[in-house]
Amino acid sequence: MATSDYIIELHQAKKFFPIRPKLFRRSGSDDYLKAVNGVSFKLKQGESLGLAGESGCGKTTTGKILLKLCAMTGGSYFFKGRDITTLTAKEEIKSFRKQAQLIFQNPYDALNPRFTIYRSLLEPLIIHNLGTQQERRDMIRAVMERVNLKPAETFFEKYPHQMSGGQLQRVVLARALIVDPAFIVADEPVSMLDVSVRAGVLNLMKEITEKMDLTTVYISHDLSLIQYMCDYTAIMYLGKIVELGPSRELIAAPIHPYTKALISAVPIPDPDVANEAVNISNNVPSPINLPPGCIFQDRCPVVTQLCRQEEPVFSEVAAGHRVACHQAET
Amino acid sequence: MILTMWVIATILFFIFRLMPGNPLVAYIDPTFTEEQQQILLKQFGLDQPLWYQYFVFLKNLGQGELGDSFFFRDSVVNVIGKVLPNTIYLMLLSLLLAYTIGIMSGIYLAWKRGERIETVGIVLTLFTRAAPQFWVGMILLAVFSFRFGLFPSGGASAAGTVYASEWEKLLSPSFYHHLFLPALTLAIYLLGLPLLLMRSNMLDVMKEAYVDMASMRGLSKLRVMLKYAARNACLPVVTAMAVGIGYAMGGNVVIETVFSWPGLGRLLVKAVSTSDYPLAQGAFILIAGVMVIMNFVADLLYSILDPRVTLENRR
Amino acid sequence: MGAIKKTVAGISGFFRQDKFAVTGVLIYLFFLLIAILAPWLAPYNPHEMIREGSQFMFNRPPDGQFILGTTNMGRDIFSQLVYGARPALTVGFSAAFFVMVAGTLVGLIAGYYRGKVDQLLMRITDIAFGIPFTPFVIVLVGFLGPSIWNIVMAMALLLWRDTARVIRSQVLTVRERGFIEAARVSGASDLRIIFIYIAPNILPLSFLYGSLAIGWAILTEAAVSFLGFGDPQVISWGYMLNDAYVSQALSRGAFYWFIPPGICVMLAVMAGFYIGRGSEEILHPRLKNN
Amino acid sequence: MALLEVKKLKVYYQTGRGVNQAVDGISFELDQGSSIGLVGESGCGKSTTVKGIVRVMPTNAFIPEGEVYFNGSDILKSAEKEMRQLRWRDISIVPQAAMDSLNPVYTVRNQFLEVMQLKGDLNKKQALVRAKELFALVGLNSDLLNYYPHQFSGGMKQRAVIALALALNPRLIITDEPVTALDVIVQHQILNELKELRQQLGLAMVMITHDISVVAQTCDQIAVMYAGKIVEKGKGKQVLKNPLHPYTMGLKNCFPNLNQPNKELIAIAGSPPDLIDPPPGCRFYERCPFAMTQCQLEEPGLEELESGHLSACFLREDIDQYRNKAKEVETWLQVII
Repeated sequence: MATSDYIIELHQAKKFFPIRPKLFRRSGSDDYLKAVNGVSFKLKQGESLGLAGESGCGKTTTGKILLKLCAMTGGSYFFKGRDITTLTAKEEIKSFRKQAQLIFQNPYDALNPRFTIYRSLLEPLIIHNLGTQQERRDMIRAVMERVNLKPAETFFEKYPHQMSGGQLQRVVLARALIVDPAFIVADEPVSMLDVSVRAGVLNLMKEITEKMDLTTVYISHDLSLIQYMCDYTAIMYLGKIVELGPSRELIAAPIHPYTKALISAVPIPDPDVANEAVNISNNVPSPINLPPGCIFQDRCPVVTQLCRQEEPVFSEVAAGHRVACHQAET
Repeated sequence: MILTMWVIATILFFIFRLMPGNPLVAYIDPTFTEEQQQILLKQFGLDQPLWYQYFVFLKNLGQGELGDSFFFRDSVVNVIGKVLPNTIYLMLLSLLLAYTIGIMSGIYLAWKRGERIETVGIVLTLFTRAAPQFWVGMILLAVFSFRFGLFPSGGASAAGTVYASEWEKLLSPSFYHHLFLPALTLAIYLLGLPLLLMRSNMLDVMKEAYVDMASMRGLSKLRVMLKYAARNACLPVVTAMAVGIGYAMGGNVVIETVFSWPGLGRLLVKAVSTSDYPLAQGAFILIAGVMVIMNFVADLLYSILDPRVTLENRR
Repeated sequence: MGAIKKTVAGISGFFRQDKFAVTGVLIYLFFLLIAILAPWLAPYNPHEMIREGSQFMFNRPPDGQFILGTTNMGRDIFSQLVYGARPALTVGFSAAFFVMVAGTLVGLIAGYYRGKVDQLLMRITDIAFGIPFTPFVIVLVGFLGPSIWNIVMAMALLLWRDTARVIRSQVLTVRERGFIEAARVSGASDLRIIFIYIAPNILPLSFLYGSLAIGWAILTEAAVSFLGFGDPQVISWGYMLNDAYVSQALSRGAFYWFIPPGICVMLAVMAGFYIGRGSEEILHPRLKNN
Repeated sequence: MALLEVKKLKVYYQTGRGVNQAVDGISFELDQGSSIGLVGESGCGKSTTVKGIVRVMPTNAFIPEGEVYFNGSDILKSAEKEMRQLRWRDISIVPQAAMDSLNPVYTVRNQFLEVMQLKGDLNKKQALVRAKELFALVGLNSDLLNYYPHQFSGGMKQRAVIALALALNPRLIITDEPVTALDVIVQHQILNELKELRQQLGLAMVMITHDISVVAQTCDQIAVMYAGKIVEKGKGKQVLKNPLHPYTMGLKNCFPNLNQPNKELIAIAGSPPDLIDPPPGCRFYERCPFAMTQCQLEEPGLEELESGHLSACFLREDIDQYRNKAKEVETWLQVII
């Protein structure tokens, strides 16, 4: 199969969860929670994308789809030009697993409490059958030094509960890097860490992904973090991307009313900056039975009749900047 | 639930039919001739093929027909019907005792967390869980009945007494005099579960933010303990009680035997030792039925008592 | 000053917790020793009807010759008690072993695979929960014949249910944890995840249920023997209690006959509880930090 | 006279390994109607401080010394009964886990009425009227009173908990990470509401948070806590614009700023000391790029360097120079742990 320019090509990805019908409630045909409802984007090698949005917007499920941790209800997903959804052969799945890695939100939970750090890092090598005994030890030492856990030997025999959150997140990063992946998903990688430690982990991830030319997807509720880490930012709302563009452009000049609201709500660590008003209501509709038209209609300050009838198309307004809003098209 | 019952009934059927041990031994005079034995076999349908017996069994079971007891020469339903109330009285009284005392002591031990009394309480409770029920019964009998003569040594009524009706029995002091020791023994055994469960639930609930917040709202410690901690902690205990009814039915076997209490458990023991299998089968199915229903009731109770359950299921 | 007091209290409290497990293990070691050394410890053959000359030693109260007296058939109670440790331990450990292995496997598989496999296995567990335990053992032993192995089998057929249910719910929690997802992301196979990642994390729990099962098994064997369905060849504590009960020991106030075997059963069961309580802390040191 | 005056408060925990000196002698005061933000990372003792002030503590916590004056009297010396009178009537709390701070098995209404009837001496009718008023005040529909807590969304629950805190017209409200678990838009709305309510009702507030952006916009005063001590205290602007303590300078570097896309984040290497056996000198010594020998031996006291701006650091002159140095990555790389 021909290789593509893109590492990631996600097209109209959908993930619906059926809602269990209650005993005494008649179950309609539409009882699905549409966690991800038509998400599309492409990423080239070395590019980074941040998925932002409020809780329940589908960003974490999108991350799982990207790692084939959950099956898609609809849409297609190509990884390096290969259709991932149809992979069935064990070897092919294993080869995908080697190339796509995950950084977890909770580093305290991401490592087996009964394994030493060395053993945790050895696991991927055993599973993918990489290196000889001696080579493995060298690989582990090298990858630990790469994530600034030096001298590596002092950490080999430690257990996760003997280490700090920042150190653990570095081990998690090392475990992802040791199999030499092409793509990394980082789900809220620092939200469980202390503020003073966050910067260190973020800078390390930034440096390594740039140096290794890795394609990355960051999932976070924190727009300032995404702006700091990512080339592109996608704003998700109720399972859809409402705006996607180069991070700085999108944050400096947002187009979608939801993006605007989100940005104005972010607190700024500066007492001089006046606190802007956010002019949307706070009732997020349930993602179970949505009305026709734009998904944001109920909260939108500039809603029109058109928005209640027709769903806006996710279309390009500037180079690499796409928005799903009727107001943006004119 | 019906499926579960069906599977249990089927297992039971095959256990009973495939067991070695000729059921006729208990019933047939050894001097009977071969011919006479055959007549009896026919009378109980034992000469038919197994699958046929199985369908007859299921059909009868569906109609509440459990056959005739070999030993009592009466229908199993009648035999069981006579003793069942006694088992229920015994069970209810001891459950009431055990759960009232258990829940209260559980709250108390949780309150006294970390104090010496807590350790003592837990060790004592473990003793009640570890001591064989029949042994506790034997000690109580030996002391209160034989040594001091305070209570009768067995049965449900004084020798020769015949009650005209259940009501008359329930109104007679002599009946309670007989009921006390077995009920106490069963209660001692049942006590441990609600006590330990209540205590550990209390300790869990007391870690919850809303309990702390209730104290921060300036409510008194007693109020916080009872309305906030205990109310939430007792949910699993209430469901455990439903399950406990089922267990108490089964567990009665030993205690009823020690106190010669004319109940279902003692009947089962008698039926098994005399190979009276229609009776053993009937008693067993009844006990199992109560257990299955009570397991179901426990689930139901839980969703009624806890307003969160319906929501959490949906998540 | 208060601080020092509290420190001392904290440390001794910590030891007190571990003491439970240590006590449990010591009790089992004690019984094990007795079971092995029974022929040397017991002054008489437990089946022997002792007589002096032509005089049978019926119903002798405890004295220098018979530490715990004799039964109404003139058998030495102390010797019976010593030999009783053998069936108790055999029944307890073999039943517990089966319960641990079967319950853990069922729980692991149901919890890990979820879906149809889980539904099927849990339905079977529900059925097992619908069968009353003591009556089931009595019926099975009553018809299969009174042998110690039938008792063990009857118990094993049902007792796995608690372990399976608890292990399953624990597996359901563990499998949602990050490191399991991490294993999946690194391409580990299902079997590897089950046995290398999940199993060690639920092992403490299956030990706990195993040690509780030792207690239940000993208790049930005693009950079954008491009801007269025990192995007549084997003198167990339950058999002794049955013997005492049917021989009117209660009305005669022969406490020396029926108190000791009950205490032995109780101790053995307690030891199971204690180990259950303690092993959790030994095998899972992180619990202590909280 | 200040409404709340905390003097050298210490709150320790008894643990298996020894005594954890979680809060070790902190002092601050708060006037009627003003607000202070206690800022710090997890484990710095900010939540423990609050627990100590209202004396609702886990059983292994104790207060070896300190004074807490509320309205002129030392409430640490008052009996538990008096304390109970004070809680909620005068001091109320919006807890960290607002989500879990309502009892799930009772309706919200039940819990509102309970507090107002028992603590506010209102009859049922009056209490219900008051509950409806409070719901309106925080922008919730009064029908929601009949619901169970789990039927509320995160934002609604937070509003309900704030309403409950205001039930008895307290003079001081303590909020512990009031918006941490919420989405930004709701977070923004709640912070604004808190601010308005405070002005409207003349409430004093202690806000606890790890996020300096949150205090920057809500509090008059800021106290930065590190390892059980207050290291810097002053007006919001003073502390955030011209920090005096190296820890505050470092903390500022850790936060990305949406308005400054080019700002580089700088981490503070290392981690806070073990509070079971803390080092004798400055608790920030190990992680401080400007540490001196003196810092290791002697503990710096909190001293006023500018009007109303205090710092617990031996750097007392030429702070501008250090402040500029602290903005460079190289400065922080020198710290070797």
